[in-house]
Amino acid sequence: MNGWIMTALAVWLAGWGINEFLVRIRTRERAAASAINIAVPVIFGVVLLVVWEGLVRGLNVPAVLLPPPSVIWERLWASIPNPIWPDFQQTFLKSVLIGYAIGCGSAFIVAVAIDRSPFLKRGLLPVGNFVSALPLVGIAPIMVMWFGFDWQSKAAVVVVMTFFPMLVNTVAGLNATGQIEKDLMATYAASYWQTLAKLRLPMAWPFIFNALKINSTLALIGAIVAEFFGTPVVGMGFRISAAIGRLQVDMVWAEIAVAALAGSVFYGVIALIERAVTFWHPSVRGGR
Amino acid sequence: QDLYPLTFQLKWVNQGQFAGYLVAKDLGYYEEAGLDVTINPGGPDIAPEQVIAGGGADVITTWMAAGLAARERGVPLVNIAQPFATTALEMVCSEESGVETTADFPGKTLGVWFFGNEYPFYAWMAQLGLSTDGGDDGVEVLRQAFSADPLLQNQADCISVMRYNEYKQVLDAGIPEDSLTLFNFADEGVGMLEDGLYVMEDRLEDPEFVEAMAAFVEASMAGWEYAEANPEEAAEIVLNNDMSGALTLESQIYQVNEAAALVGDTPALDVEAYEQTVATLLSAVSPDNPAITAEPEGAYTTVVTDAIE
Amino acid sequence: MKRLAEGSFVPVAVVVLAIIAIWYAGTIILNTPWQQSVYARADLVDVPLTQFLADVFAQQRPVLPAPHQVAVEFYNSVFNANPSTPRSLIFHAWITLSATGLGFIFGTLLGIGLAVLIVHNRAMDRSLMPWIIASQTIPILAIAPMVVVVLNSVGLTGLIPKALISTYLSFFPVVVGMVKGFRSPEAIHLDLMRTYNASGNQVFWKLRWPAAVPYLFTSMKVGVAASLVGAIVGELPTGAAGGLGSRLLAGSYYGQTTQIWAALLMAAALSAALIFAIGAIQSLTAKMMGAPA
Amino acid sequence: MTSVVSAKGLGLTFETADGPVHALSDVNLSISKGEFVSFIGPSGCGKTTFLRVIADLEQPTAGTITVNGHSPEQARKDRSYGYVFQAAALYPWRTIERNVGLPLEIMGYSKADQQKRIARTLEMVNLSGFEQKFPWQLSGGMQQRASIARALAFDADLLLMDEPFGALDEIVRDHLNEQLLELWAKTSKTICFVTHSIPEAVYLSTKIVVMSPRPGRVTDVIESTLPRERPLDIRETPEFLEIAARVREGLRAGHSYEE
Amino acid sequence: MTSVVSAKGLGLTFETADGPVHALSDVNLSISKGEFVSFIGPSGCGKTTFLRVIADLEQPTAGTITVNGHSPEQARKDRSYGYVFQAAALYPWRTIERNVGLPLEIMGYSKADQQKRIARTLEMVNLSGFEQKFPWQLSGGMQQRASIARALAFDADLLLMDEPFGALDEIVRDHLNEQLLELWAKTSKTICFVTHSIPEAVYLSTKIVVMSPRPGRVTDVIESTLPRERPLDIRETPEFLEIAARVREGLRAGHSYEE
Ligand SMILES: Nc1ncnc2c1ncn2[C@@H]1O[C@H](COP(=O)(O)OP(=O)(O)OP(=O)(O)O)[C@@H](O)[C@H]1O
Ligand SMILES: Nc1ncnc2c1ncn2[C@@H]1O[C@H](COP(=O)(O)OP(=O)(O)OP(=O)(O)O)[C@@H](O)[C@H]1O
Ligand SMILES: Cc1ncc(C[n+]2csc(CCO)c2C)c(N)n1
Ligand SMILES: [Mg+2]
Ligand SMILES: [Mg+2]
Repeated sequence: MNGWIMTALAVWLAGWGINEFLVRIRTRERAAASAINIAVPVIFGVVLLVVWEGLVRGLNVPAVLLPPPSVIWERLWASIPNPIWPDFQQTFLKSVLIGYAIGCGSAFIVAVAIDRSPFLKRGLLPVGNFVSALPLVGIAPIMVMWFGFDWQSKAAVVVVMTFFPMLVNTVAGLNATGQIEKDLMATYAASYWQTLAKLRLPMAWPFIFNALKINSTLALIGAIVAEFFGTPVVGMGFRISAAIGRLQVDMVWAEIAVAALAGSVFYGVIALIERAVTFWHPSVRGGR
Repeated sequence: QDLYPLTFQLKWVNQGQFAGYLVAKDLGYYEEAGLDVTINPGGPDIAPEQVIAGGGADVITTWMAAGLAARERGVPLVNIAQPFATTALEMVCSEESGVETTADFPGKTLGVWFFGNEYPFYAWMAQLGLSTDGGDDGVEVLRQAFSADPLLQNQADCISVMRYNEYKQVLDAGIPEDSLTLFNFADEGVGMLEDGLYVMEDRLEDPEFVEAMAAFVEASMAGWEYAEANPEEAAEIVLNNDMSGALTLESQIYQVNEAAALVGDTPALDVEAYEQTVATLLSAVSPDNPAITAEPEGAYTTVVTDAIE
Repeated sequence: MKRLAEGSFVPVAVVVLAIIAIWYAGTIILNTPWQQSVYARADLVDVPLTQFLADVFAQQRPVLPAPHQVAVEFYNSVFNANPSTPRSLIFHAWITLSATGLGFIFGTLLGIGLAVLIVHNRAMDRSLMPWIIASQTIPILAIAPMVVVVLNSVGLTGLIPKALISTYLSFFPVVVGMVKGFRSPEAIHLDLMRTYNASGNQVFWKLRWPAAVPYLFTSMKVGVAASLVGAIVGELPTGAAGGLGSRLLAGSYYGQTTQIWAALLMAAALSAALIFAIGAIQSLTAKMMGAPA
Repeated sequence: MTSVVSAKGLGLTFETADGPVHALSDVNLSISKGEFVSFIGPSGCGKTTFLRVIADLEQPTAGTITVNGHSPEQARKDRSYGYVFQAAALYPWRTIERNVGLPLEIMGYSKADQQKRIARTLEMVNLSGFEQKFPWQLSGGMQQRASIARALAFDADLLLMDEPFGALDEIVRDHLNEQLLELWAKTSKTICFVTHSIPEAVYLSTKIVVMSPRPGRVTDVIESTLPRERPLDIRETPEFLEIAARVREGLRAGHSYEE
Repeated sequence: MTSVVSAKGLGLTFETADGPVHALSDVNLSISKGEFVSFIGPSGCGKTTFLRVIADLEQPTAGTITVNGHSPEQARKDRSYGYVFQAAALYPWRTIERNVGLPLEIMGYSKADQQKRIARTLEMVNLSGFEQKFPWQLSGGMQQRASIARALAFDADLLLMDEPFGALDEIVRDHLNEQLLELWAKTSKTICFVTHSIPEAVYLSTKIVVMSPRPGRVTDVIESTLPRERPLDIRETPEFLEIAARVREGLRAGHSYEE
């Protein structure tokens, strides 16, 4: 068998072995424990890349189908100033972040607004579920029609995509308060807003963060795909599509790597904020 | 006897643009020629060059600029025939844009198709000395979706159209022809050969394959001839092959007519036109437009068309 | 009467009516510029309002088609077209549905399989989870065409590539839900199993699996909607092979806005129906598993 | 003597999917200011429901009830009672101190006053030093005491307590019983107290209400003859045992094992 | 007499984020076949932990313990004990019958044998007729009885019961206490029983283990002098009250209010 594949196989087995060993270590040191928690997935990721490299080279996969990671890395590194950074600005800093903020923010406000009306809640939620089932690919060209081809239409797609998950989760969260807790507030003759601020909102945070996390990945995907339907000549989605057309597959993967990294960091930041805000929740406190 | 199996990858969805091939298949021309041809339709995001590199097709149609670019990226494509002798890519500007000549371009927004279709445009702008980064002395480029909407909705001053498709859509929308300004890429001196037939270089070492290709090209040309003579029937055939159910007979009759008019007398590549395409591409090399950077070698062959004669 | 108001029929109807009203208003606002340019070209002035409205609601290529235009298109392409031809939306819905179904089944099985691995193996838990999350930040939709091409080159064609994109999108909610579900038994329930010296298999089948069933259905609902999106996106590049995705795209190439909206409506109806079906199975299962009515 | 709670022909029927549940039926009861009333009865006899009616958390479906001479709703809005639930129902995102301070915040006490009252009531339930802990860091008994402190923090004259010591062990329970009596003597609050324990009911109350289920009704009201001063060992006196026997009798009469 | 449980210098320390918790320390105890041993002590003194160590659900960090002369792990693998948890812990998706049958399925009893044993044990805890009900359709007391039936369904000689009657009211509790004694007399099982109630401990046991917290240790072991035959009203005899007083004494000595 050829060397590349053998190496890939060996690295895979070694990585697996190391990880099995690492997770069995019981340590009292907090620092050591968190180092292990980071090392294990990193080793897994590195193994994944090495196996990819080995298989692509070993099996002589044409570079226009799937380039090896080393080539992607070179392309990525060389292209950061141009076009990756401008693309990132256009897609992530404008379309994603602005659309995400507007979508989640307005859904939150609407959720609180309809919270007082069971009638609206019963009416809006099924319709909302139906609307959120509209495939994004259908909305994107329409948004381009309405909001022009620059980032505004992409942000609009992101708004539409993030709105309903946030609405549904916030409403569910506001309803998650137990009867006793609500009764307690009733015994104090607390006002609606007092109950909202001191009881129902804190209870709703876990649900709301759930939506914020889901939306963080949805937003990125939405913005990138929306760029398939008309854009200025900048943006990660534009670059991916244009590069496929030019058979610059390494560029495609470089953009994908950036998108995955940005998405993971975005998700991670939200998850960190969640830990801080819902520190009291059993799933954060300890748990298995 | 056994039919020679061939997979043929189109660049776009089944439409009048490919009427000759669809007719040839439908009327059994390929079978008569000893071929079992599977026609795979393409789409906006299918790169036929990638498909053939992965072994998903034996022969593809693509534009010459994209074919040459792929060759430079390591997919050894060779042009074996060039059914479309003239070009149909145009740029059309609305009345509101005020564009009458190329001198009016600065400061305007132009719709361009990417995905391997952008090379002629960039060559043109290089020739005009216009930057493509926006600003007052350049043009702003909009990645146009594959439709005529940006013009109809006034999002762009000018858009790319294929003479046989989007141009008709613009007219059908009710915009009078005389209010439009039309630029033909060929007339502007940046015409590049469009739909040609390409195969992987190493396959040509196999005489049996060359023979099959010759039969294929010949049968296809017969298909085109039939389509030109019977546009209604050809349009029906196209419609029968349309899986989206979105095409209308009227538009396809128009398209078949327009497309058939592009087909030359012979499928053989006109070497002069080839050299013009290469020269135009090389004159416009830039980071935005890295079609090719050096004179291609062996990018076409006449063995197939020679075998027909 | 009181029952009606307390159910969800009346509220939903009211909301739907409100949306339709807003939609009509939007139709007028968005289609007016084009209509005016049409009048200007024809040198028409002082068009009466009724005529104007009639024209705005009957444009060939509206920016936003009026609800009744979409309804008529929907009706025609569903009921007045032979369902075995590409003119019929049923035809396209069926193609999309088969890819969705296949992808959804793959995705659910893959999701459950990964969840089992994660719950039973610490190394898998630690190494897999972050990457599963990262995997979902890859814009698979953006490279779907490439995926289709690459899969074609290894001989996978037709339904399978679309189904695999569906799988990629639908396995994620299932893994996350099932990991939660498999871990949902309380410590005391696990301890009980230990006192019986139950084997790993017994713990799984008699405790973890039934405890996870509610989570399974919840995540399947999310997963099936994702599957549908995946199938539609997978159909975009193979534009000519039929399916709601190709219908959407063809609609946009040939400027048939109304057709796009009808296809969109069908897609949403399909996903609502799928979610409803899973919900029905869920309540049936719950009843069999003794949940309070 | 003014009547703090007065119920006449009170009934409450829950409409459920399986048909109506008669949680209370024809309850007549009057509680005077300063009384300590225990409610005892088998599970499901309506003890909690009765307390909830007083607190305006349930609406009676028959009869009338007044609290401090007004409707229960008015009494609730006047914040005239403190309620201790069967479960501690502390908010997990608040420290013990902030939990006890919750009603004070809502009722708009000044920061300084809040501080003082929190310190005083936590002292009273022996939780000084745990101000900054979160509920999940405390044992069940400590949580229950915190919830009692929360009900005591503001000065309601009426205290409704639903099995507040159910989760505690006997020794702690004895201790808290003593403390509760002491508090009651000091403040002359009116207390309604639900319990499952006969000795507890007898030890604490001036009046013991025995209830029985299906439908929930009052089967016996026993006025205690014990003095108001009650050392713990009063529980070994014949007088105590006699009352306990009577309560047990009443309970057993209305009891069915299958519940 | 053979020793069923024998602990020597047993200790267990939990490592937690806030430092070590000494749940058990230097526990020496021997339990003979056929004994009924109650564990009593304030919350957090390690009663549950001790039972869990016997059941091989926790690993001691010091000392040794044998169950039936073997290690706890061996005893668990031999399925030599039945455990009744503080909460009923029934599986909500199984009917009462299938819940009681759970250990029998796992241990591979034949279908017919399962049927017989389920019927017999449900009979024993007075739940015949409720076979097809789901747990939520039963009251808390009935659920707890079902969980006892589950532990009795297979023939373990050792029964570990962690406050099985904690959630029940006094009347039901009395009834179940009687039944448990009867069962014990009939089957001569060895029973370890955790409770918070002094009368319950005295009424049931041949031996009462009094524990105290921080660290959890045994402060007193009281051998009961009551006869094995025990009618309910034995609880009013001076002998009973004397033992109860001694237990209360032991308890109070080791008690700290802060827990
Ligand atoms: N919201 C409700 N809907 C329907 N039935 C209810 C509701 N709340 C209570 N019940 C029923 O009313 C009856 C009385 O309940 P309640 O909670 O007052 O009993 P309880 O005496 O407090 O019992 P426990 O000692 O178990 O707390 C029970 O049969 C109960 O099932
Ligand atoms: N898994 C654990 N991790 C850390 N500490 C624990 C754990 N389990 C129990 N403890 C601690 O060990 C001590 C003894 O707990 P245990 O549950 O045995 O008490 P207990 O006597 O059963 O109390 P209760 O009467 O409240 O049930 C307590 O301080 C408890 O907080
Ligand atoms: C070989 C070949 N190259 C490019 C195109 C591009 N093209 C032709 S028509 C059209 C727009 C839609 O009609 C586009 C983008 C093609 N079809 N065939
Ligand atoms: Mg109650
Ligand atoms: Mg315990």
